[in-house]
Amino acid sequence: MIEALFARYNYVVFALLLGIGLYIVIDDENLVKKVIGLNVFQTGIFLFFITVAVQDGAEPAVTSTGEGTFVNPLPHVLILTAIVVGVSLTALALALVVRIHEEYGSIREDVVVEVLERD
Amino acid sequence: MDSVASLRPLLAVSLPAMAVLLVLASRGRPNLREGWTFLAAIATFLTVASMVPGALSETVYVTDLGTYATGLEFALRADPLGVLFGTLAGFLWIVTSSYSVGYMRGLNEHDQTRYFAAFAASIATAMGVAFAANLLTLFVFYELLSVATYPLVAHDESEEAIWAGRKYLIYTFGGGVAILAGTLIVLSLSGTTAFTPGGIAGLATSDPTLARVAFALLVAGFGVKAALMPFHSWLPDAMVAPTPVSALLHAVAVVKSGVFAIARVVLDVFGPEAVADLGVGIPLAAVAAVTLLVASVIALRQDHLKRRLAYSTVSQLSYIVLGLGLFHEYALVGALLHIPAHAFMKITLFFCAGAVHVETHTDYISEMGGIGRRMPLTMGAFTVAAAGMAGMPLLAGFVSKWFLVVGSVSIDAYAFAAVLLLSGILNIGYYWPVVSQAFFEGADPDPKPLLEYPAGGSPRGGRAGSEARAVPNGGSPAADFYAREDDRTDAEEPAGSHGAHTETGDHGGHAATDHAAGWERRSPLTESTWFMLGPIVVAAVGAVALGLVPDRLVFLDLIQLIVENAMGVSL
Amino acid sequence: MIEPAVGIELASILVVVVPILAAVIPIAFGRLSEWVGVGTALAATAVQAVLAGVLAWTTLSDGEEIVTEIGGYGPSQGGIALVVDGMSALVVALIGVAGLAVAVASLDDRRRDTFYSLYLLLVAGLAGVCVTGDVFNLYVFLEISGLAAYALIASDGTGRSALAALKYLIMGTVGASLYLIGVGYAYVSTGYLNMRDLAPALAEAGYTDPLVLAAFAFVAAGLAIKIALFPVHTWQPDAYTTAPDRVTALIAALVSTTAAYALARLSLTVFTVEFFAANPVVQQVLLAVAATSVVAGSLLAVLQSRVKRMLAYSSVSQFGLVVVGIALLEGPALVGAVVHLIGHAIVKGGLFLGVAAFAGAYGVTTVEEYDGLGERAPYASAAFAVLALALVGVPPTVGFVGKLYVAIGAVEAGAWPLVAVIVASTVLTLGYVLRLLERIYFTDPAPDRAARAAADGGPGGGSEGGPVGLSGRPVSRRRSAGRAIVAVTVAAAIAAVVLGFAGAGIESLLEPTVSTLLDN
Amino acid sequence: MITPIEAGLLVFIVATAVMTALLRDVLAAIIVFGGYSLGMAILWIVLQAPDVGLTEAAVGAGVMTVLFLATIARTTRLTGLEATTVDVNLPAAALCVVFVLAVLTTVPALPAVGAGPGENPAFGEISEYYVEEAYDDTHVENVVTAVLVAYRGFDTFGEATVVFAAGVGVLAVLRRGVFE
Repeated sequence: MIEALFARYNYVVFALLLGIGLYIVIDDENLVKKVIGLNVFQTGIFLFFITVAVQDGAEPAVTSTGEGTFVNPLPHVLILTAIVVGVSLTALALALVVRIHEEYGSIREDVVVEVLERD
Repeated sequence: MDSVASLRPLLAVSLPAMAVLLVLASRGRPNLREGWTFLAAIATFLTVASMVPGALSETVYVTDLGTYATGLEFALRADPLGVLFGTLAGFLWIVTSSYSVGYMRGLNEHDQTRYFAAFAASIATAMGVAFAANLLTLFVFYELLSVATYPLVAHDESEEAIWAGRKYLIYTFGGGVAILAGTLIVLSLSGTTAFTPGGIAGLATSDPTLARVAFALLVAGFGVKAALMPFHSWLPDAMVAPTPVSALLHAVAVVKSGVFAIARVVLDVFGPEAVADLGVGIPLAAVAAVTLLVASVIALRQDHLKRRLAYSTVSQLSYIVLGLGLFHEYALVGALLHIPAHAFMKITLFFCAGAVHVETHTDYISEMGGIGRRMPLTMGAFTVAAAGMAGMPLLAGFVSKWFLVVGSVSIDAYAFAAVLLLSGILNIGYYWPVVSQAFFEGADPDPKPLLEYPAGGSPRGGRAGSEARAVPNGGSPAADFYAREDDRTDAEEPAGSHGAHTETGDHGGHAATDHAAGWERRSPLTESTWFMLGPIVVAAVGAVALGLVPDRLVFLDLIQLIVENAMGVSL
Repeated sequence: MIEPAVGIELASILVVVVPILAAVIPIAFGRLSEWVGVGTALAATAVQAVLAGVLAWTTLSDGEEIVTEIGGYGPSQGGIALVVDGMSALVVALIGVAGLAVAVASLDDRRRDTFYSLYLLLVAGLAGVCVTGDVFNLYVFLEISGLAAYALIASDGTGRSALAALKYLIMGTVGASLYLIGVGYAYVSTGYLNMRDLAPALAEAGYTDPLVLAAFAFVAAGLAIKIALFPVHTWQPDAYTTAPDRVTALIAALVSTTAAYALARLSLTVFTVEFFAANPVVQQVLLAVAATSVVAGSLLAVLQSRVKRMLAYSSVSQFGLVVVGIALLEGPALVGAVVHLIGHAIVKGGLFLGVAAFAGAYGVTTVEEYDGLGERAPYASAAFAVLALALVGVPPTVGFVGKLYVAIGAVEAGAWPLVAVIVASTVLTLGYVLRLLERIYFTDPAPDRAARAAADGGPGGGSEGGPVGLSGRPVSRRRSAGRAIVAVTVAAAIAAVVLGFAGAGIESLLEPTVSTLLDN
Repeated sequence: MITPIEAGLLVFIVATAVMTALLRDVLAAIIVFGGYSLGMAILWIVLQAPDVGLTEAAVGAGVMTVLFLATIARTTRLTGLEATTVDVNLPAAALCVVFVLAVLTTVPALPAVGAGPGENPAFGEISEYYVEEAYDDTHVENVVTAVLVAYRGFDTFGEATVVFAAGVGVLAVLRRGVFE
């Protein structure tokens, strides 16, 4: 078991990053931190995909002939898209945070909820 | 049995449905609005009546409306049982329409448009229940009937009425849940839910446990509307509805649709034989017998006349269910005959109760001392119908009960025969006080303790609240209009109770002052508006006719045909 | 495949691309006229609705799938294919029609240009989810629709809506990310992303393979968040409640619907019935979660005092029913799920429009404030009542048909506890719907009950909504709901009833699709 | 087998992620998170994904950090860095640990890191097709670019739409018109 995990070290880190990201999202009262946590969670997924593409002794797939050993290009393409999606989400999330701050004067969820309940 | 494609069953459903739209469209013009109601009622009755000869000659009119889902057709079918129920509801709708006009205008009720629209919708769905060709179609109309009658139950908009409506919907929709589940089991057992005289082939030979579960679910579901105990308690509460609603729907259409559906389940889904073989008929009859007795005993204790009638309904409906549970042709004839018999009698009783309410704002039996003097015709009709209920010979109730007793004796179910006889005595027990109050007691301001009262007499003071809800509004343009409308009766009327509530705005302690002076004596011709008296007379005559010449009325012929088809015997 | 691409294949691309390109117009030219935004939204949703109608007509009439290879690269060449079958065609048609309907209903509610762009991006993203045949492409469209939805919810600029949108964004992103992990697991165990290629490859990898199981678990968990099943529904009530009223109608009608469609698509086309046959526990867990949603959603709905919140929790319950229909893996149940998906969208969309109409005209938002609306707004109230009854599942409305089919499927599967939950959901729903109906029809708005009796009571007076009927009431209540929104609400009510008779028709239309989905 | 540089990067990444989680001060967390993203970018390059690495550096470490800092600048007073940590919420942490353990149970079934075709199904016919035919089909040597713009061009169109949607969304949320 341990050995199997050791040969798959990147995936172990993937699992850890998911856990850390999730923890920030669930627990942190700071809305900006929550968004950071979301990003940690997503980069964990990126690590999964990029690791899938890895091949021992391979090089980036830049070729005109197809000769040679290459990493799998497809996951790279997917993650390029996913990174852009991630930053887009972050931008919108932060805009929402700014909006919430304008309204309630805080970026901490507990404070905002308190303000809301006072209304 | 020949099946003939015909639009007539559909017409019977859609005429009242169209009336809903017309009534809504002519809101604000009451005479036109009521005109539509009458027109639709008469047209509906004629449509249904036109199918009677066919039904008697074994012709079944079918309207096929397509498939609802695999194995579930959406179809209407006018077989003898459906025609029986449809004719009854159609005829009594005409009578009740007239009564409604008298009652609603007499009380100057609010939201009359909604009332008449919902009433027509209820009839439309009741017709659908009558002519549904299979369990699913029946379920569809059964649910719609619940929805359509809900506004009528909650009509008063008081806290009490809203609660009654809530209770009513939750009870009937809960029943609907059981019906749907039962229907699905029937579908999965036999692949169809189409009604077949003598039972759906394949259901009798299927897994008996599941079949029993399906029967129990269906009967329990329909039993809610049929007010079988322990699902009855919505019905007395629903008496908060205007009296015509109680009369037609809670005596004829709604509760009867429950009973009628149980009849469908017994006769056309499982078949009487399968019901007997599965061993579910006797438990059903036993539940009915318990309901019958317990409801009668509770009725004894009700002082509110409509509530007493409601418990009487609970009890009388169980006669029908009891007969359906017994595997004997006479029991079935008795059960089915009790559908029209009870309908005519109970509608008379409710009409009378409503007339008393409109004229005198009296709802409680203990306050009705000597009211026979004020409303001789009404209370006379009440007496006749009550006697019929108790099963006096020559009246409607006698014939059906006679068949039921003979049926139960024939299968050696003496216990049920005994229950039937005992209930007759209880009937006398709870109707006699009304009659005796009306004709043999004075308007004693301190009424004697009645038979059913807890020791100490009537808590009279607490009743004042009952008048509060009947606050008509005098002096409004509406009331003036009303007065003109009715001046053929009102013109001769001395300044009495009726005039008071149309022409003056002061109604506080209205009934109490009348009581104190004693009821004035009125002739049958002037005791109320003929919008109400007419229906009372017609219904009472019907109740008598059913007892005197049952063979001459179409009902008995239809019922014999139904039973012959279901049992495979000739009567 | 290039040659006939001018034909029907083009429609499945355009149904996504047209609204996306149109979304640029309000941003670019919004300054020119105040009509640009509205006009573009109407035109683009109309075009989308027509295209979707063509797609639905074609697939449903001949039972064939429409496969479109984008850029001429087929799946075997690593390209992305769009696949439209009967189920996706119906959902796309729903998106088109609902998008148009809500746009019409919003005519009197002029908004910023960005609003109309986001509106179009939302319907485009949802349509993309439906037509794509590639699991990663589905993720991209899921995120497009998600982004548009988050922004639309916060588009009226209140703090509450921003907070709810952020909460939705975070949970929605976690959901989409979980879905992406599932895609990763499916990819690493097969090497494919195309749905039609994945199905046999997953079978080859072995349905009990831990990677395949993990793939399904992540996909299902991610989509469950997007659908808002109990207990991961927590984003949904806040989002629905705080969003602008008409946005709520659109989102309630379409967003969870499309996610549920995606779950059906992934479960049946990618993982297939055999996967569930090999892992009965997976099916049982799915059914258990869905059944819990049905009950929990209704119970939570009963407790709410704000109408929008009540209806939001109701969606949790109704989508439980849809997922039950999907997870039963029975023909009738799947038909029921699709019918309920569409029926619920119409009903819930209509109800939220009704809520919007009432809120706009009378400022009422809580159950208590709905007193006497039946008289103040007779048409909107009647439509609202019909839709509410359809939600309960009163026959012969569409709500009943969906429920009936799901129940028949449950009977055929012999899943009696589920049959009980499904049929009992009627009474559960009645629990909260009845509160509304009582308020609307049987409670007086003002204490002056006597005045109203005079107005509507006896002969001569009676006229609900007439000039006499309104007398004695504060003038401010004379305001009435916008004509467009009431018309759309009434249309939804009519559709809910008419579709109620279409059960068998829909079943036979879907028959080829359903048998393909359940047999492969 | 794992190289020291890879191992070092992974340790760095996990460490910065944990620090991000624990730091109470948002500014500090953002700065650490920027380091985390940079570490990621380097890791992508080490893992032979230069396209992803460059994008991550520009977008993840660059744009993202700027966005975070801009947000902070608009919402919180900057009072200097603090190194205090948040209190760990044990139930939430336990939930996350359970989640991690659940994910870890699937890890042994994954192909080992660096496993090539045959052992790693991801190297299937599709990836083979890309590598072999991309140049002939598209005349682009970088297969990643070829896939991005040609084979999976629809994804890229979607990606552009995502950015557009986010931009419009930000404008809508901040209640700005386009030309205001």
